[in-house]
Amino acid sequence: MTIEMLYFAWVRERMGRAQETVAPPPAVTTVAALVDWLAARDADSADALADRGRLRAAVDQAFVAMDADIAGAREIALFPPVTGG
Amino acid sequence: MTIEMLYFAWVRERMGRAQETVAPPPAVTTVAALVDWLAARDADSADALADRGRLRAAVDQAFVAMDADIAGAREIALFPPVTGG
Amino acid sequence: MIRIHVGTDPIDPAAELALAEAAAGAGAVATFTGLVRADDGVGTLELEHYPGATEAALHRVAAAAAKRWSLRAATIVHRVGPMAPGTRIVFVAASAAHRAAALEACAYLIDRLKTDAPFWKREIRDGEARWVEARATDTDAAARWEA
Amino acid sequence: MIRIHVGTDPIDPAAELALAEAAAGAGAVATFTGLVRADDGVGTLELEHYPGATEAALHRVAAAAAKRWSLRAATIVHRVGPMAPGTRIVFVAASAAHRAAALEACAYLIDRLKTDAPFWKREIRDGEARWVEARATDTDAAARWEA
Repeated sequence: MTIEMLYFAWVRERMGRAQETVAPPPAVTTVAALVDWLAARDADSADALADRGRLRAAVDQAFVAMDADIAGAREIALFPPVTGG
Repeated sequence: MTIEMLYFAWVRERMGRAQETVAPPPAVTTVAALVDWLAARDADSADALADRGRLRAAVDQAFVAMDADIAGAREIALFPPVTGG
Repeated sequence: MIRIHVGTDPIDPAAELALAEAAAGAGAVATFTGLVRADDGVGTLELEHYPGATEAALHRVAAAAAKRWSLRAATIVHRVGPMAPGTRIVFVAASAAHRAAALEACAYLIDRLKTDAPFWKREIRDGEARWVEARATDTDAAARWEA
Repeated sequence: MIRIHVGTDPIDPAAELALAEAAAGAGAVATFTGLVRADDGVGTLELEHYPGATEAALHRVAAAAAKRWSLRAATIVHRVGPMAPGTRIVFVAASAAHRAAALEACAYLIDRLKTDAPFWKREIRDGEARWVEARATDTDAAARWEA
């Protein structure tokens, strides 16, 4: 399974990239597990994703909770709490 | 004592006049008493002021209740409930 | 900054909004525009008012809102005279540092002006004129702002 | 009529208000405009967003308001990119037959958009950039609209 990852705001800055394609192993079935798997890859990812309490996610452009299932997801975004308006 | 009377909306129409100067006797000390005195003068006034429950008043440009004192008033307006906005 | 205007000239919301936005410290501007509805058969709406008393009443309403919500600007513009369907009757604006104050103050301005200012509406339908009756819901809406 | 626009172009409230007023049956239009405040030392405000997801989220917010308050028009226009103090960031409008619906829906539009749409603000002061923190009061304001 490949997933298009998108990063916004300080997550993007700390990741050092705005997007990437990833292929997590089958054991990674939730957003939280995906974040753990991404963070374990390299120092930038670990730093960008360290503050789990301030991370939010969208699966295929819809906001979801961290325990959301990612089966079949094509696009997953990680970002801080939103501050529009 | 002379008072400048002003009439608005259907009070004005039924009175057949928008303003007039009146000199009520000293016994007329409240807006309600003034309305009674005005209504007793002629048929147009009686008709215009017949529906006491739908009459409102302002003394010197400030909304007042019907039992308000009119001592020293220079300008008194009679009109229906307001419908602006 | 309090701005009150009553006249027969058309209301220009863009100019009024720009004034409210330009007030020092403005971060949030809420506005309300009332229109002559075009869908209920009214051919002409006529607005009568009590010159002098109207402006004084509107000023009291705006000043009370400005104080209660620490507004940077409070605007009330009301048109009088004959108006065709679709015409703007009234425009109010409340400018504040933050949105909650602007939104609440805007609702206050229009609610209070409906009960506190001497305006009277007359509708002309098919050549027949009829004075609009005051509505109890307007009195209720105004009363909810009593402290 | 639902109108959503997200872009780097300046917001034109007069044009947006005219569209909201022109909706069939409109008698009351409430608007909210958010500005980059000029009094707290921010030199530039930058708005980042999630293209596609933003528009979809704003459309959901506007459609929910339109249904709940039987709106004649619901408008959300949000600017993105760098902005100087005094610039309009966001404009929302709710057009209804009567004022209570327009006022409530307008507050709903701005409250919900603050929590439901993927925008992020970065302030630049004295050359230093800082991501704006989300505020609990925004979450509370949005939550009060839950049925």
